[in-house]
Amino acid sequence: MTALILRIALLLLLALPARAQDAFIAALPGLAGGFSDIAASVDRLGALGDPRALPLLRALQEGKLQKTPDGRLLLPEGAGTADAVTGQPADVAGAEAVRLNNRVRQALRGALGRLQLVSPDPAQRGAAAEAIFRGRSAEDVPLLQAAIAREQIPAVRAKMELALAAAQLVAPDEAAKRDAIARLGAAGSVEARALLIEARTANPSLAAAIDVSIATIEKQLQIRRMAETLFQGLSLGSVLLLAALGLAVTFGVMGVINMAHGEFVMLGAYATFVVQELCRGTSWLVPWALPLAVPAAFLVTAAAGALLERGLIRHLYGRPLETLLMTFGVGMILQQAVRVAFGAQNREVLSPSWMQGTLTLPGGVAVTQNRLWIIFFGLAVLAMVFAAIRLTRFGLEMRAVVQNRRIAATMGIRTGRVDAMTFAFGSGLAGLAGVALSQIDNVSPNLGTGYIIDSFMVVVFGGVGSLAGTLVGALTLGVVNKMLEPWAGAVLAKVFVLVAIMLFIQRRPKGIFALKGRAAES
Amino acid sequence: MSGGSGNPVLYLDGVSVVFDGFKALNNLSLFVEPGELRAIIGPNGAGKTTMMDVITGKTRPTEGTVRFHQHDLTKLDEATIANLGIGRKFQKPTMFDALTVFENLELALKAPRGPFACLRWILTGEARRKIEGVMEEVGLGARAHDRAGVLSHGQRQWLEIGMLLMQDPELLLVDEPVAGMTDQETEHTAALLVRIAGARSVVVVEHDLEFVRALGSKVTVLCEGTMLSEGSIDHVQSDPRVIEVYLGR
Amino acid sequence: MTLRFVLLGALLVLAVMPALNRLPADSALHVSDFLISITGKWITYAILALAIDLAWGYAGILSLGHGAFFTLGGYAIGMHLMRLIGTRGVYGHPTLPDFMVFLGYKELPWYWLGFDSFPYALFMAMAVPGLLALVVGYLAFRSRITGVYLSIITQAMTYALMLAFFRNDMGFGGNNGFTDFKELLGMSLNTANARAVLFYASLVLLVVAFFLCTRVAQSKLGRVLVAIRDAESRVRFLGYDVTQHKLFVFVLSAVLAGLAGALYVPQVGIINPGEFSPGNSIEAVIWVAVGGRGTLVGAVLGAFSVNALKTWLTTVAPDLWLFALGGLFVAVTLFLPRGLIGLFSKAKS
Amino acid sequence: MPTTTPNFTRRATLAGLGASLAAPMIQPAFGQGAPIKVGVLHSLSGTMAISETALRDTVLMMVEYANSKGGLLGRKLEAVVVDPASNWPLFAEKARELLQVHKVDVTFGCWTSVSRKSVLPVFEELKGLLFYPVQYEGEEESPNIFYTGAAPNQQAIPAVEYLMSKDGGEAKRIVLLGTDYVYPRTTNRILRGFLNSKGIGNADIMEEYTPFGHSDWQGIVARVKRFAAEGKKTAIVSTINGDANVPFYRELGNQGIKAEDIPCVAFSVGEEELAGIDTKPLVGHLAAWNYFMSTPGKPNEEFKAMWQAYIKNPKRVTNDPMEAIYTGFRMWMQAVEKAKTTAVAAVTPALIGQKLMAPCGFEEEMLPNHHLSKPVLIGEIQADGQINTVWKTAGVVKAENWSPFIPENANRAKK
Repeated sequence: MTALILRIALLLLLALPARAQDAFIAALPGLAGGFSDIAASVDRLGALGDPRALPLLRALQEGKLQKTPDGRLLLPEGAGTADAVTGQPADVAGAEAVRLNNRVRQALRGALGRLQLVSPDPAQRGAAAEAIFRGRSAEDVPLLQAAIAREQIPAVRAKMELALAAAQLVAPDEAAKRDAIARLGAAGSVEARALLIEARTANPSLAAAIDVSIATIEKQLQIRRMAETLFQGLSLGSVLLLAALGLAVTFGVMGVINMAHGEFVMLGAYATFVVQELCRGTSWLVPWALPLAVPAAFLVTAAAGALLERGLIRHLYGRPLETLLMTFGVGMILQQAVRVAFGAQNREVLSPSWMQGTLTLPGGVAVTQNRLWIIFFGLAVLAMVFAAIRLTRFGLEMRAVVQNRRIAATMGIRTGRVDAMTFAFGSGLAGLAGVALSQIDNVSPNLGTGYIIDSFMVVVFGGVGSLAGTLVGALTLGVVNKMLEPWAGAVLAKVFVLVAIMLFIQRRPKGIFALKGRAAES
Repeated sequence: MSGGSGNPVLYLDGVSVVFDGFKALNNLSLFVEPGELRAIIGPNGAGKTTMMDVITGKTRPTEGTVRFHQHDLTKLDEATIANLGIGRKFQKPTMFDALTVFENLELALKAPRGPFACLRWILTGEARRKIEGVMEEVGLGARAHDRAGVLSHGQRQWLEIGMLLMQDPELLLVDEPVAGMTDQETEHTAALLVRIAGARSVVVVEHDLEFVRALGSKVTVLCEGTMLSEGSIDHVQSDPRVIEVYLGR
Repeated sequence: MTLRFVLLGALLVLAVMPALNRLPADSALHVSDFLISITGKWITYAILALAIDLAWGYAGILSLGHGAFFTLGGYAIGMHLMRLIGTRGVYGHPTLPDFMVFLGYKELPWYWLGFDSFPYALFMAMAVPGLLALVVGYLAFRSRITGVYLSIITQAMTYALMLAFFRNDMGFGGNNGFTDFKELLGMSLNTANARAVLFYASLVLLVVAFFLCTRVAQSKLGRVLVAIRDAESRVRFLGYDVTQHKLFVFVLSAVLAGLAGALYVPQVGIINPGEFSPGNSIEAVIWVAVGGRGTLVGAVLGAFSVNALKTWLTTVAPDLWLFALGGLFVAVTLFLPRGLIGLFSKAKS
Repeated sequence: MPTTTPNFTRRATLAGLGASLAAPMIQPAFGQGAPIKVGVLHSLSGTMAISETALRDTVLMMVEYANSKGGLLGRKLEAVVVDPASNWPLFAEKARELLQVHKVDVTFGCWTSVSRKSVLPVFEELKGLLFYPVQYEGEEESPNIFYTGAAPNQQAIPAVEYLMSKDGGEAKRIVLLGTDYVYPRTTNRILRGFLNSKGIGNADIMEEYTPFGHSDWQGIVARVKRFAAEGKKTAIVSTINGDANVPFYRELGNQGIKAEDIPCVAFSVGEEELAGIDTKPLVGHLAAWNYFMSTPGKPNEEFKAMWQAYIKNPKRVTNDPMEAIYTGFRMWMQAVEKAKTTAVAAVTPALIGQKLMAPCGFEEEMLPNHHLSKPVLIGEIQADGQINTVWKTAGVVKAENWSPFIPENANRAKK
C-alpha cells in the first residue's frame, strides 16, 4: 500500500515544477519547532498538494516522525530511520518523536484529507472527504470539484459533495453558497446544522435561507433523537435484562435470593479479563478473546454457582431470608477475594474493533456498536434460556422439580443434581452478563454492586418466574428511564422509576406477567 | 331448591369461581338457616374447599351473590368476615406452632382485635376460665403449656375446634373435622357439633359418611362445583345421580 | 435467670464507663475516650438492632431498609446541629449552612424551617421515619407483600432515598451530608462532657427501648405478631386485621430506629447519604441474626459483638477483615440459626 | 502498561502488607526511643479502594524510605494501617483510634472531601496532624491539616485557560460534567465565575451532574454532542470521579467524539484510572494535574524507581496524589528534623516554608495557608495510557484555597 503511494508520489514528483519542490522543502523545518510552527507547517504541506507530504504527515500522525537536536527530521525506514529531505538512511542519537497537540491534529486531519482525496482506496477517499467537511476551507472547493468529477463510487461521491457544500459555505461565491445551504439542509445531520449556525452570523444576507435549512434539519433531528432515545433505552434495558436473567432463574424458578448475584456478574467480567490476558500471547487469538470469553465466563461462574449451591445454599432451602443474609456474606468474601487476587484497580478489557465506534443506520440514526451488540447478545441469551428450559431434558427435569419435588424424585430425577444444575445455570447467566458489562463498565471488584438492586426490581416488576416478564420488565424500565432522563436528570429518573415500581408492585404484587390460579397461591 | 324460612343466615346464589378457565364452582346456590346443622359431602375436586374460601373471603367469586345476614361477603376481607361471626376450621389443621395451646386459644378468644387493644390486654379471671373450659371440652387441659407444634395430628384437630369455639361465632364452617381421629373421638366430635348447632349455624364438610349420619342433619352433595342433591342422608344416598358420582364411571 | 444477671452486669459496666473515663490515663481501670465514643456508637446500633428484631423476629417483617429510618432520624438531628453552627461556619452566614452558601441558596428551604428548635428536631427524628414507615408499610401490607418481596421493596426504598440524598439539589448537603457540628443543647460537642451525656442518653434509650420491646413482645400483641409471622392468613381468619398489627409494629420499629439515628449522629459527627446504602441495612439485619432473632437480647448482643469484631479486625487485618466478617455471616446462618443466644441456651441445657 | 498479570498484583499486595515487617531487616541499628508512628487512613475496601490502596502503599514505601535513611531523630518509623472501608463515619472513628489508641505522630490519609470533612473535627479536637494528598475544592483551612494536592487555582482555572487558548483549540462553549458532590460543584461554580469574567455567557455553558459510579453515559454524551453542534468550538471540563470515568470515556470513544473536535479535560483522571481503559480512542483528550508520570527529570526518575522497586512491579504507574504523598512526607521529615521533635505543635510551624525539589520537576514550598505552591501541567492522553505534558506554567503557582470567584469569599480578609 505505502509502496504504491510512494511510487505514485515519485511519478508525480518528476512531473512537478521545481518551484513546488522548493516550497515543500521550505515547509519542512517548521515540523521540528513548537506546536504552532508544526501546525502552520502542516497547513502549508496540505495546501501544496505535494504527494511527498503524505508519508511524512502519516508518520507525524502516528507519532513516528522524529526530530534531531539540530532540527533535522527523520522518517521511519525499515528497521531504522531515514532523513526526510534526502531520503538517506540516518540514525541520529538523541532524536525524539515530534509531539502533537489537538491543534496540530486538527491541521493534520485537514491536510491529510486533501492529500488523500486522490488515494486509490475508496475508504481513504471517503475519510478524506469527511476530514475536509470538518476542517473545510475555501481552497478545498477546486480540489473537491476535481475529485467529484473523478469519483466512481456513489457513497464516496456523496460524502465529497457534502464536503464541497461545507467548503462552499466559507468560499466567497454567493450563488454557490445558496446552493450549499440547501444541500446541507437536505443532508440533515447535526454537523451540517452546526455549519449552518456558524454561517448564519457570517452571512446576515443569507439568514432566511439558512433558517429554512436549519428548520428542515431540526425536523429530521427530532425524529432521529426519538429513535436514539429509544435505542438508548433498549440498550439500558438489554443490560438490565442480562443482569436479571440469571436472577430470573435462581430467584424466579428456584426462589433462592442470591445477594451474591452481582458478584457473579463481576466474576464473569474478570473471567473475560483473564481470557483476554491468556490470548494476548498468541496474536491470532487476540481478536477472538471476547467470543472465547463467553463460554469461559459461563463455565467459571456456573462452577462457582454449583459450588455455592451444593456447599451452602442447599442447607437453607425453605428459608429464603436466611439465604439472603448468607449470600450477602458470600458476596463480601467474593468481592474481597477478587480485590486481593487482582488488585483494587480497574482492569482493562479491550473491545474488539467490530465493537468500537458508531454505526449509522438508514435515516441517520447513530448507534454505538458495542451497545448494539449487547442488545443482540441479550436477546440471544434470552433465547438460549428459553430453549434450555423448554426444549432440553434438563429444562424438563428442572420444571418437574420446581412443580413437585417429591413426585419428581419418585420418577427417578435426582433432585439435588437438578437443583445444583439450575443454580449453576442461573449463575452462568450472571457470568454472561459480566462479559457484556466488561464492554461498557469498569472491571473492578465493585462492578456487581451497582446492578443487584436493579436486577431484583426487574424480576419482581416483570413477574417472578416469567421469562417474558423479565424481558418486558427490563426493556420497559430501560426505555422509561431514558425517556425521563433528559428532563429529570439521571438520578431523579432512576428514583422515579424505583418509586413507580414500588407503587406498581403494591397494585400488582405478582408483577406484569403474574402466574394465575391455584399454582401461584402456594 | 329448598326454600326454608326465607331469612337464612348464609345465602349463596349463583356463585361461580373460575381459575384459568377451570370452573371450581359453577352456579352454586346454598342457604343455611339460623341454628341449622348442615353437612356437605362430595368427591375430591367437587368445590367444597373453594366454597369455604368464597364464604370466608379468601377467594373472590367470578360471579354470584354471597351474603351473611345482610352483609355482602364478596366485598369484605377475611378479618372483617371473621369478626362478623363466621369461624372456620381448616381441612389441614393450622394453628401457631410457636405458641402454646393456651396462647392459641387466647388469641382466638372473642375480644377486641386492634393492636392497641392487644397491647393493653390483660387476661381476666373470666377469660381464663373460659379458655380452661374449652381446653377441658377438647381434652387438652393437660397440655395447656405445650407448644402447639408438638401436638399429634388428632390433638391439632381438637385444638383447632377449640379455637373455633373460643371465637364464639354465629356460623361455623368446619372442614373435615374428624380426619385422623379415633372412632371414639369421632363420636365425641359429632355430639359436640350437634350440641353447638341450635344456638348457631354449623356447616360441616366431611368424607366420612358414618360421621355425617351421626350428625343426623340435612346433607348437600356437591359435584363439579355445583349442587347435585340435597336432603336427608338416606335421601341423598338413594339419589341415582349421587350413586353414579360416588360409585359409577 | 443467669442471662438476666449477665445483662444486668453488662448494663452496670456500661453505666460506669464514662466515670472510669475520668480516671487518670495511667490507671488500670481507665477507659479511653476512643472506647467511650465507639461504645456510644454501638449502643445506638444496638437500638437499631432492637428495632429490627421487633419487626423481623416477632412479626416476620424482614425490612432491608431500616437503615433508611435510622438515617432519616440522623438527618433530622443533623439539620438541627447545622442550624446551631450559626456564624461559626466557614462563610459565617447567620442562617444558611456552608453548603447552601456555596450552592448559591439565598434563603433556607421551607423544610429547614423550625429545625433551630431542638424539640422540633427530635419530634421530626421520630415523625419522619414513622410517617415513611406508615406509608410504605400501609401500601405493602395492604397488598399482602410479604417475605422476600417486602425485603426487596424496602431495599429499593432505601436505595432510592440514597440516590435522592446524593443529589446536591435536594438541599441536604449531597454526598458530604452534614459535618463539623459545634454544639448541642448548649454543650460543646467534641468534649468529654458531651460524650458522656450522649453516652448516657443512648444508654437510657437502649434500656427504655428494651423494656418497650419486651412489653410489646410479652403482651398479647406480641403473640399476635408471632402468629402473623408463622401463619399470616390464619390470623386473618381469626378476625385480626393483620395490616393494622404489622403497621403498628413497623412504625414503632421505624420510630425507634429514627431515635437511634438521632443519637448516632452527634456522636460520630457526620451524617451523609452513604448511611442509606442497602449494604448498611443488610448488615444491621445480620447483627440481629448473629445475636439470635426474636429474643431482643440477641439483637443487642449481636450489634455489640459484630461491631466490636469489625472495629478490631479493620485495624489488625485491614486487607482480610471482609473475609472474616463474610465468613461469620455465612457460618452463623448455616450453623447457628438461633444465633449466639442459641449457643447460650444450648450450653445451659 | 495494562498487561499486569494478576499474579504480580497479588504479590504487590502481599509486599505491601509485609512492608512494615520487612523494614527493620534492611535497617541497621536505630538509636534510643520508641518508634515514631505514622497513621495510614486510606480505604482498602469499598468503592474508594480502587484509588486509595495505591496511596496506602505509597505511605508504606515512604516509611521504608525514611527507615533506610536511618529513621528520624534516630528513631525508627512504624506504620499503623487501618481500613476505613469507604465509610465516612468510620473514617472519623478510625481517626480517633489512630490518635487516641495508637497515638500516631502524623497521619496520611483520605481521598474524598467527605472523608476529610468527617475526620477534620477529630484532628482538631485531638490536635493531630493530617496530610491530605488529593486535589480538592478549597474553601477550607484547618490548622491540623496540610493539603498537598492542588487547590482550584492550581488545576481548574489554568486548564480552562488552556482550552480557550489558540493551542488548546479556542473553545467558546464549555460543558461542565461532574459527579454530584462538593468538589465538582465548587470547582464548577468557580469556573463559571471565571468563564463569565472571560466573556463566556451562561448560554454557552452546559452543566450536568451524575451520581457516583454512574455507568450509562449514552444520553449525556449524546446531549454533549448536540450542545457542541451549535456552531461554536466546544470543550468538556470533566470533574467526573473515579469509577464513572471508564464508562464515560468508553462512550466518548464509541460515539466518536475526537479530541480534535471536542477536547475533554479531566481533573480526576490520572495514570491509575487510565490503566483500566483502552486509551487509543482517547488520544488527545487532556488531563490537568501538577505531576505526570512522564514528567522528565531526576527527582521523578528517582521517585518512579523507588515506587517500582518497592511494589516489585516495573509496570506499576505513579500518579499525582502519590507524588503529593511523597512530597508531603519528605517535607514532614524535614520539618521534624528542624523541630527536633514529632510534637504537632512544633512540627506545624516548622512545616511552613519547607521546600522540596518535587518529582514534578519544580521546587515546591509549603505556604502559610497549609497548601503548596505547585506548577500546573496540562497533558494529553497517549495511546499507551501515559499522559504527556503539552503545556505548563512557567513557574510554581501559589495555592488560593479561598477562591476569588466565590462571591462569599470577597469579605474574607486577605492574608
